[in-house]
Amino acid sequence: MNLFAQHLLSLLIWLPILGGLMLIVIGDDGNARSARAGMMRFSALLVTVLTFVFSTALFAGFDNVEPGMQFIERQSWIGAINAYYYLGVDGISTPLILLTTFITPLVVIAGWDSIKPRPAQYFAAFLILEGLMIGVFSALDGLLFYVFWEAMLVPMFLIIGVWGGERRVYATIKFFLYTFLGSVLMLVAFIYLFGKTGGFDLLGFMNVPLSLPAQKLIFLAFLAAFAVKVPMWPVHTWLPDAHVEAPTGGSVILAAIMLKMGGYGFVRLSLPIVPDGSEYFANFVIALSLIAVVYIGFVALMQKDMKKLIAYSSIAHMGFVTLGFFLFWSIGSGTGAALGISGGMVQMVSHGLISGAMFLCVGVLYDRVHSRQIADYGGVANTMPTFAAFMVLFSMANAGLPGTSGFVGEFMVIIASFKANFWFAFLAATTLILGAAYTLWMVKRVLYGEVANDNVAKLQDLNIREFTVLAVLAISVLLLGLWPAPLVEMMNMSIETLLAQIAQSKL
Amino acid sequence: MGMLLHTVLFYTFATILIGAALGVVFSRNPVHAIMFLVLAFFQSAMLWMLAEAEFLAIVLVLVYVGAVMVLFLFVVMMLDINVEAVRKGLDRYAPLGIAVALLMAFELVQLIWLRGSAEFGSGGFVPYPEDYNNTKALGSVLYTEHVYAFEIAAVILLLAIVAAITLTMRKRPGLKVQNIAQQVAVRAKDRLRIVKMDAEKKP
Amino acid sequence: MLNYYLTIVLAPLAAAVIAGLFGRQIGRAGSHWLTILAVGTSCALSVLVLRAMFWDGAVSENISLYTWAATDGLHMEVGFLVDRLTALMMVVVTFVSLMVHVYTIGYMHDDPGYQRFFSYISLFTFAMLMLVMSNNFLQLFFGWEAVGLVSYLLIGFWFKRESAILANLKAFLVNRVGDFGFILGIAGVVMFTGSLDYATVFSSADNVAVQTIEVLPGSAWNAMTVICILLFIGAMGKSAQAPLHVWLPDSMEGPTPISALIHAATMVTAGIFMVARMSPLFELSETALAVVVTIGAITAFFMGLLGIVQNDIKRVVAYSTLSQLGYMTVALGASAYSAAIFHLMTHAFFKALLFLAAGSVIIAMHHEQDIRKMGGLRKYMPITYWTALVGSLALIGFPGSSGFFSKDLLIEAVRESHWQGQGAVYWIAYLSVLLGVFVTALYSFRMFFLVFHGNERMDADTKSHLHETPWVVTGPLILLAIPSALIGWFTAGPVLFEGYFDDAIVVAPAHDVLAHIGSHVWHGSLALVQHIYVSPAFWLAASGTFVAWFLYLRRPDIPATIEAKMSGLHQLLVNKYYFDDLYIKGFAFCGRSFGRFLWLKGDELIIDGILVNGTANTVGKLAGVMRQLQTGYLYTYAFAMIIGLTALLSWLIWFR
Amino acid sequence: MIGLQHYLVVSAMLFVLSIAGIMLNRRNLILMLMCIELMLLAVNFNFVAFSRHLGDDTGQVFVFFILTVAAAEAAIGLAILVTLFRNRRTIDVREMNEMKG
Repeated sequence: MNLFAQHLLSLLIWLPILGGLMLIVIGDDGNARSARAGMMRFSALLVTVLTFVFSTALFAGFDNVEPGMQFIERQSWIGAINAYYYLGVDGISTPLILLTTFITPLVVIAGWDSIKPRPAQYFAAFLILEGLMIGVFSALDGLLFYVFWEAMLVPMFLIIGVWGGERRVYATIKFFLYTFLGSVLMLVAFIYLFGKTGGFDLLGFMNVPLSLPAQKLIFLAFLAAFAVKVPMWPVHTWLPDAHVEAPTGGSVILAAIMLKMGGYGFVRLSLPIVPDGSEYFANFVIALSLIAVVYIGFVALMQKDMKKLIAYSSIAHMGFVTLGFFLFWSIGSGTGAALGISGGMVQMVSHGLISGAMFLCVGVLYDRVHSRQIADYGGVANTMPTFAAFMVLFSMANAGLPGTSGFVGEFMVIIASFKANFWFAFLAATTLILGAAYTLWMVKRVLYGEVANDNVAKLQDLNIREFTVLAVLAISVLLLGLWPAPLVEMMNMSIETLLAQIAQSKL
Repeated sequence: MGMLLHTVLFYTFATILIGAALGVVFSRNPVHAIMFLVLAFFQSAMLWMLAEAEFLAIVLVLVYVGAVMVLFLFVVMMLDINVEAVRKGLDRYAPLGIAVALLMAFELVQLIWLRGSAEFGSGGFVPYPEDYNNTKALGSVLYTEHVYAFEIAAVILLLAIVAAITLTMRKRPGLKVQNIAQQVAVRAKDRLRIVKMDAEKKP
Repeated sequence: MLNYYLTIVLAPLAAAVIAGLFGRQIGRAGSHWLTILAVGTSCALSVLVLRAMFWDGAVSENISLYTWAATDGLHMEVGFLVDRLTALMMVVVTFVSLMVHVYTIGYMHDDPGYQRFFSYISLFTFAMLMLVMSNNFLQLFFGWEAVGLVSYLLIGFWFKRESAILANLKAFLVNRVGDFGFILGIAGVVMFTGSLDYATVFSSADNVAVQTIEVLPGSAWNAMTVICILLFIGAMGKSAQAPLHVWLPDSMEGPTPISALIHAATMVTAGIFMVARMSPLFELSETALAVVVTIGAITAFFMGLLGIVQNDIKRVVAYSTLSQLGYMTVALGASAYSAAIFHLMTHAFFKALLFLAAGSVIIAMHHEQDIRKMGGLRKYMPITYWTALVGSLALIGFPGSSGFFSKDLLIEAVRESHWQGQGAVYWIAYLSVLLGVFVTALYSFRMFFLVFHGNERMDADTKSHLHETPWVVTGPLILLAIPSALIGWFTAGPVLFEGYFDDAIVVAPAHDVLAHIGSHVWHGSLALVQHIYVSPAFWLAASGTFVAWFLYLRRPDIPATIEAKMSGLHQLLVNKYYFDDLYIKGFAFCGRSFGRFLWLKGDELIIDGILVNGTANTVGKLAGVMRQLQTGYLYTYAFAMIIGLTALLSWLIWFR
Repeated sequence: MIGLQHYLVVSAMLFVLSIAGIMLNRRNLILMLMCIELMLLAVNFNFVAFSRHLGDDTGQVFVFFILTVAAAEAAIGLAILVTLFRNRRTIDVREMNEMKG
């Protein structure tokens, strides 16, 4: 292992953070059109693209058959409480890191000139956010994980609160309080586990025996943190509000990556650390997931605001993730459990791409017309044919059409859930109908028909910048849909390890 | 000094002290209140004197009565306070306040007198030896053991002076003062402007 | 052969991608030449493959292309299974597609979305080929949905029309209801066999049939029955079987070429193909077969009836398609898979022909589709007239036409199946397919007579412009008319009775009605035509044609009288048995109301209003009360401090 | 014999009285300041008394410092009071409930 590989994760975390701090220090002159603001944008793009390039080394150097952690870095951090700066990735976290480094440059490009006030700070927030998110996905120390986890809220809070829409204050406070309340309980659980193990090593947490009542309480604490992030019904109501008020880039990051934190938390913490607690509550979580799929599907149907609609559809799709993760105990022996978890993971990655793309599509329209209401559009395909093509593609992906990435995860999870229980699969599969209904109904009302009003008549088709972003996403959505094998194979070994851990009772 | 005299003096001074304190609290006029306070300080000084803490007694009189109280007096007289408006009526919390104060007094006295005698004994202070010099004794520890604190106290006093001046200083808008630097740095063109114009206005 | 297969599949895809992305650059002619060339290549190679299968006796090939994903012991692969069933489907698909491509040049001549259209139909060809050539359930589902997608795009091709974009949404959603069952069926397959690969699944089918699944608590159902019914729900959606048929008539909002290609010849038959492909599974569940036959019979008869009252030329053909799909389904249910596929093939030719002929009429009539405003077109467009006649005769089963062989033998097979003691369901099915023949003849020739014979009812302006359509339109008509008329003669025997399908279709010996017919009834094509007078179907068809002639040419006043006398029945038919009302005003409305209820009452009121903001408000109010203590006055705090001090002191003195 | 307890009782009475003074004179800042001086005096009493009782002069040194700091406090307090009065024309504590000038 050379020096580069040894510190690759640190590089991925700190490069964007330092870049973001640089942007803040240098600052802009308050004029979004000035050369200085332009330089800020370019440096932000440069940093994110560099991060992405470095992250490909992670992909290239990743060993698919290694069951443990890779790219490990371990330094003493706070000696007194045995907290370490401990990083490492496996097949579960690597795809999510790649997703993060992939989405962020696109977000930077997408916000290129639609952000008017304080562009330098805007891009800085995203850069810092990127570093922190990678930190969450790679931290193997509980305290470090928690620090990244909470620190992440700050840039997001600012992104929504400063560059957001009209009701941004309500939305940010709701977002912050919801997520904060959950994660504080996670900290309590960490502290309890610290008392048991004398350290914050997540891998150590996985091996410590715990009594059933303790496991139940820890599980509930984790659930509070992750269910809010995912978000699961009924703690989902912050998401539509946050999405609606967030600027396009914020929505994209929120939907594409921050929601994945919840899912990641379940596989990284809940399942292996408290397997018996997870078993106890598995049916409860499955029930919530299925409610999310069906209930939220119906709710999404009636949304009048495009962003809200997509936000609700995100909740429904994330329901599949949690459903897949908790099928293990209903399936019992044989194949299926790993399929469910793989499916959930693939669904997370794919949802990251698709929901991001959908929010970007709405952003394209919003930049032009300054409205998110479906009723304000109609017949957009007449004036923006290229855009319409992209939007139909992403909508189809959102509806889970085979050949797009949206299908892969849903397919795996439905197959796995059928094995667990016919009715699980039955309810989960209703997404085929509901997902198509709400997405395509929106497409019908927005894209198709006669030109609805003057605003639509004046629309300009995509410019080269928007085209690039959407095209890159479209290609990745299709690629992942037609050939998900590399992604799936990357995760197989880690999921096997995970299942072995889950299967072992810790009582 | 006889024991009896000592006792008589103590009770006299203490009674006057409490009375003065009552005066401070209940007098309607701030000037009277200050005067009562001065009296209270004097009585305290006397009591300390009885306890053979001569230096502090003197300091109390000099610093407090001589400086602080005079300052109070200045301020009260300087500020034209509407005494009646300020002191009009007692607050609705007054009964509760008095009740709490009485309760507290009762408790304190009980604590000191009834419980305390068991622990402290009821004897008087051990008198100092004949050649004891209170001022000298305090001085020797003040400048050796506590010199650091002493310095800090000095700085605090300095700070208080500076702070008090800064707080109360104000710019008067109408006041005209010289700016010497500006006067020295002046140039001809600042004062004199040469205008080039036709001798006669064109029609 | 792999290179052949890859070319067959990828050529249309490549053409579609190029025409779609670079349509502006390569121009209109460029895009139609490119796509026609690609589909033509596919067609030619498909014919070669079929020849290799049929004459040269090539064995079926099962090739895996690449691993789509592999996890948890489940290998999801993409690959081709090319056997005789596939080869036949490939030829049908690519041939009809080629014809439609050529025809489109004329039909879409003035449309601004010309290149887009070619891209779509080429893409459709790719998707359909992926569907039929698949060797596993995953790829089948991919093709299944991909054809649905292209169908969605093409129905809504004229996206400015409100009716078109409603129809495509409806088509997609109704199909999704079918897919809902289909994906559950696939999940069932994986659950019981642990594989998605056809070969593995079929080889362990016997094992599945003895297992049970507890769908409702306390009732163990046969696993194979559950799986087959679920899969068949998918077929019901795609092949528009009642009650999931509602999308097909509306899909006529799309341009006519795709009505011919997608909504008559190929995509809608995917369900039939799928069930035939799954014959090793369906054979193991008689319950599932009974369900199939019931649904098919209902569709065949009742959808035919609707054709009689339709006045839109394309909708008449659409209902006839529904009815014919019902016939195929009945055949599937009767275990006469070969008969179903055979009918599928002949139907693909003559129904595509009918649609294209209808399209030709529509072009001539300047996009007027109401048959009440036509009439007497025979002399203006002779080629269209004769080809439409061929198509109609094939549809009603005129002796010697392709439809005759397929439909007559199909009906025969259904009759055999009930004679073999398969229960009352098959009796009813037999009756309905038999009566369906009369209905088919009636509506086919009603339309034919109203369009080509009788008074010229169009307005003068249209009339002055009437002329035969250009060769790109009539050419495909003629090319499709040839197989419509003749293909039955020399394919009926091999396909149905001489084991053409070999191992591609598996029929349990007890169910094998075709074998019975083959050994007892079949004496060659000519013999069948010669003994036509013993077939009740023939007489029914003839009487249907006669009634149509009598009612619509001889005495055009009678239909109105009947209409008035039987207004109840007529209303029922005009309103399509109120299925649309049930779905739109019933399900869709309830769904939206339910959604609104959950949103406003569940999310906004209970979760957000009471739980979230309610908590926040409660905290706020409590804080408001507590704030009274924080007066901001120093003395309040001093007072509080002193009270605390006193309390502490009291505790110290009295309670310790 | 006059001893520690006598002094402590005097001190306690002073202290309680000064508290009562703060309570009762809640409207007059200057009287509150005076009461605080009185309170400090009570504290100093304790120091002196204990210093004598224990025979340790450090207590008296402490009183010395307290006097110093109290003087400083009085100076600054009065300065603030003067400024306040200048800006608001009142020294009513009840009207001083804003943190901004």
